Amino acid sequence: DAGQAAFDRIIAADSRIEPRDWMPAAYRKTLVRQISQHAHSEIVGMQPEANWISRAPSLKRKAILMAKVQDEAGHGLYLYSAAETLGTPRQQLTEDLIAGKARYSSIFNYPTRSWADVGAIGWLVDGAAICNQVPLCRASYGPYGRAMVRICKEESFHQRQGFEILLELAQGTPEQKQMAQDAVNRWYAPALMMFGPPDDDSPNSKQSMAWNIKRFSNDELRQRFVGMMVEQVEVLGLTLPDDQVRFDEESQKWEHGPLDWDEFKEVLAGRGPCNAQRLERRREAHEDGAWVREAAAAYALRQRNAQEQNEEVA
Amino acid sequence: DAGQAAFDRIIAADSRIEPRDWMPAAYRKTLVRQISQHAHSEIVGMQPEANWISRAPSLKRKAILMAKVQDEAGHGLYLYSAAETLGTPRQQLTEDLIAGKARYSSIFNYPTRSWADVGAIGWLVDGAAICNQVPLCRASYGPYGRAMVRICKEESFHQRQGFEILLELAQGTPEQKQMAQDAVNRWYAPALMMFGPPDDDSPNSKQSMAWNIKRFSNDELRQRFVGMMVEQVEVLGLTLPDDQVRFDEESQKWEHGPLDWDEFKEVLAGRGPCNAQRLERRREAHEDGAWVREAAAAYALRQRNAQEQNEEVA
Amino acid sequence: SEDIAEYALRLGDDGLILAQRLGWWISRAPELEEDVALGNIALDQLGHARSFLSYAAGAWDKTEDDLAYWRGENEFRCAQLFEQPNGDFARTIARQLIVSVYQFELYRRLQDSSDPTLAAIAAKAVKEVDYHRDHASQWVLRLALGTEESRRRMIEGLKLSWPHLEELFDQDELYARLGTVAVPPSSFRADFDAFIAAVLSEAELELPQLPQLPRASGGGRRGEHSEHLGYLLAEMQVLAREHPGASW
Amino acid sequence: SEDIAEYALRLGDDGLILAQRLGWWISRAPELEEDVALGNIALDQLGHARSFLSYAAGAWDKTEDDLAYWRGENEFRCAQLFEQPNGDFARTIARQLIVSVYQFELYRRLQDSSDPTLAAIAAKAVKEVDYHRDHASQWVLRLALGTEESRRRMIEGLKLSWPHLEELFDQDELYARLGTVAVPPSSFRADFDAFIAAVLSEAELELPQLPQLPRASGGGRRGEHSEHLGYLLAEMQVLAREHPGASW
Repeated sequence: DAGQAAFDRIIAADSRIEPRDWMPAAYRKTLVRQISQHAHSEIVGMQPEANWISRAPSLKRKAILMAKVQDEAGHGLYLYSAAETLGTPRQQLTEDLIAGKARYSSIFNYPTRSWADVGAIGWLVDGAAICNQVPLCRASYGPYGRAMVRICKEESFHQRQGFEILLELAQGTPEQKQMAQDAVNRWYAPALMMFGPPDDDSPNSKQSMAWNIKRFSNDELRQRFVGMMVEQVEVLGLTLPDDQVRFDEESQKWEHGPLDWDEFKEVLAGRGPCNAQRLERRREAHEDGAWVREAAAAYALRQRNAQEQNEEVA
Repeated sequence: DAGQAAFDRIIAADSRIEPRDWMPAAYRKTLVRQISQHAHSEIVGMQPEANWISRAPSLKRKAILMAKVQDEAGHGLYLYSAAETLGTPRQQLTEDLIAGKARYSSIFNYPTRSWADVGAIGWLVDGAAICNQVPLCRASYGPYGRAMVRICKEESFHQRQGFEILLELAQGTPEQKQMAQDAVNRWYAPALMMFGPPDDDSPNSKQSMAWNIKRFSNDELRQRFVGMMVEQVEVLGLTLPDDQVRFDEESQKWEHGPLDWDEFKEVLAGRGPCNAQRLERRREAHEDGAWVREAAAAYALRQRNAQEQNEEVA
Repeated sequence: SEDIAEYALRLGDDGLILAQRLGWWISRAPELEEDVALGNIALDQLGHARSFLSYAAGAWDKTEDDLAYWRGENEFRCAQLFEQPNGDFARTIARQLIVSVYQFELYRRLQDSSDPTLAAIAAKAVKEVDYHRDHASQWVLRLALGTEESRRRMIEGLKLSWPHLEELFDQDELYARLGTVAVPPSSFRADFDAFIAAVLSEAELELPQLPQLPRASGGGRRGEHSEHLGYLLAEMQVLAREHPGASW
Repeated sequence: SEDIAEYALRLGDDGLILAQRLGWWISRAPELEEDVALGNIALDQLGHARSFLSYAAGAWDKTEDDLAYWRGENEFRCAQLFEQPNGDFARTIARQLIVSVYQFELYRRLQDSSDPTLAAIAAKAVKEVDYHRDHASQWVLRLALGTEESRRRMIEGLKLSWPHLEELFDQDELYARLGTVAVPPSSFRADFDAFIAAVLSEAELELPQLPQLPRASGGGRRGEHSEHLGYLLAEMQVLAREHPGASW
């Protein structure tokens, strides 16, 4: 029909779908799932880093970390707004999250055991996020693409800050250097797995690529990321916990050692070290805040009624 | 009448009134007030010391402190039981306390600012309590006197432990010694005021003495206490913050400098540094525990019903 | 001078300890917008604190981090209100109301300090604190006039904060020594009271007629703190102190 | 030997960290009787910890306090269940149920250890832990069968504790090296399961069919802890570390 044809034309022209445009139900569903997962990841992802706000070892680092975690709340807000343009209200998405029905990036189910983890998250996790997200700035759905543009700008800032934290540690005392290396050891593999399962085990990727939501395959992005990290880890004076990293001259691609996809699936299925804790904290914040949101709503209604009465009188 | 006559005989013989004996309403009321204030003091008094359980600087001290604060809960239990023999249930007394209607020893409205305060409370506050309480072991009301016997035994243990804490600090590093002296400086005057207002400003004392509840006047006990402290502070190698302490040869009594009874009244009236905090914490524990007490009551009822049914069947 | 450093230390510690308290809310606020808003306020307070502490540190040839991480509890100079626990959202808002009205009136006048550094810090801070004051006032209205429960909690929050108000206006001999460098709190007590009264009146709340703590107890400026500060510092300083001499 | 010390360290840290958690309840329990009861349990656990840690400390020429106050987070060897937050009373009781059944079965067997010191500590501890187990079981019944709310909370408490259960039964190569000195947890898994099942059944509760954490995460015995332990240690160690070399 006409809607589908228009949609197809826009996709073929690599142009943008906007909220009022007709779109296939599956396209809408895919986007809601992807955008809300992304939003949830920002929100849950605040926790492992917020864990070090109160203990940040210098006031400068404390300020940078506070700003970063706060930025993530902001990213969550943009993304929930983008999801709302597709007809799914934030409240529903939030309730799915705290009911354990929605997914978020599995990497946030690992604990931040030391201050260096804040650096490793910035460098590796935000680094991987950027690799994933830069192509999403050109996603065919307008509000999503535009949200990604804002987010990516801030993320690259965050990655740089993470790198600086690690650099300072790597050049510090032996304990600090050990702390940094240990954090890199723990976050490297989970970061690589952030790109999702290998291409031959990623059934939805093809459709997303056809719709111009996804632009590169999981493995392509992962390889690109490994290459970047290899360069940067040298500057840090640290090592990646992977002795099979190498540039393959033939394919002109970076290769890496095997990843533990069983662990990935375990964590995804709720059996990671912090899954229960992360959800509990989100649930607690939501439930403890219910009376505040109710008060704000009641007050807004009261103000609206007062205004209407004033207008009637006038 | 006969009841009054019997009561008077018992008092005159310095013998004991028991729960089933007739007693004047005013005697009963005075006792309930005094015993419950004492019970509340044990309960509220747990807080300033509990403040250091988690941070006690050695495991031995942690164990001793835990045991001490726990003993205070036990003292509260004995005393509430004694009050209950006079017909006032614990629940009512607790509700009066958290509603801010009941009094407790004013000294627990001062903060414990350092570890040395745990020592100072043991030495000075428990020391003053013992001076007050030893004569109460002979109080005319049986259950009260017997509760005091148990309590005094434990209190003198506690005082000794407090003394040991201060001694260790006074013989420690300069910072530790300073910490100890500072704590003694802050707790000395409030401890002296624990004996209550000067005799010429203590209207109820006379009646209590006639009833053989009170055995010595406030000033008598205070003077005796000062004398003890003078001896002990020397052993500690610390000083009392009172340059007017002296033994008066003429009266054969210890004298001390003036006390700030305005501050005493302020704190008693709820305007001490921690009054609000102490009551809030008690209220919180009570309210947060309501569902637990309800569950225990419901379960007990269920068990009783089940037992009765069993008996009927049998 | 040492006196100016002492004054900067007080203002800096107020901001630092408040930032440490407010930072807790980030990732725990009642709605995402408040994660952002409270995060902003915390960041502003931390920013002011860093300026004041760096200035103070200069007088003793130290750094802001020396002061933040290596002082003991009795060397901190914040008023006790700033170290009070967050409690629920209403208690945090009650604290924010008092604090931000106080800081606004203080910084507004400190812009005219005869000390150019203090004047410059205040000129920047006052704009931010103006927003904090608005944020707190708006929430007091919402909570006081929202639902029955929110009103009850707002009143409770005010009750718990009020006893710490009077200490903010303690005026010791430092002010006389500092003359036009500092802003004696008595100079803005009337404006403070008026603003608070206006907010509470719009919120249909009584001015909490609570007993104030006696002066004797409000010793934050002399290093005498409530039982809460020690825990806060233990957490804030733990990592820095585990690695003496390290840089981050 | 170092292996025995390592084993004693594990048991000692379990007790120490649990005592630190339970100590919080003293002055905050739902009724006075529980201030006393939880205080008793905390004291018992602290007592066991001191025995185990003193024994371990001997191997490195240290004291119990050296171990308690001067180790970093990754040198602690408690299983992660012990460091989990108290939460509400039901969550504390859920943790107590698992912990005390576990410790009872363990200490019961450890009485026969070929190491006489461990055997003696266990012989004393097992009697006390028997009471802890009874205390927890009774409360599970009361809460599960009490009111609707207490039942809901009891179930929630079990849910939050259950994911940390499996780690208690991790059996690494240390056990093989220690032989008859130690009690491999597999040796009492069946008795543990049976006791828990009996309590839950009497409480009319399902055995929480919750996903267990993968082994990879339960690394307390290797010094890999949950995010909670750092805060606990910061508080526990703060005063001792502020005064290096002092005695108390």
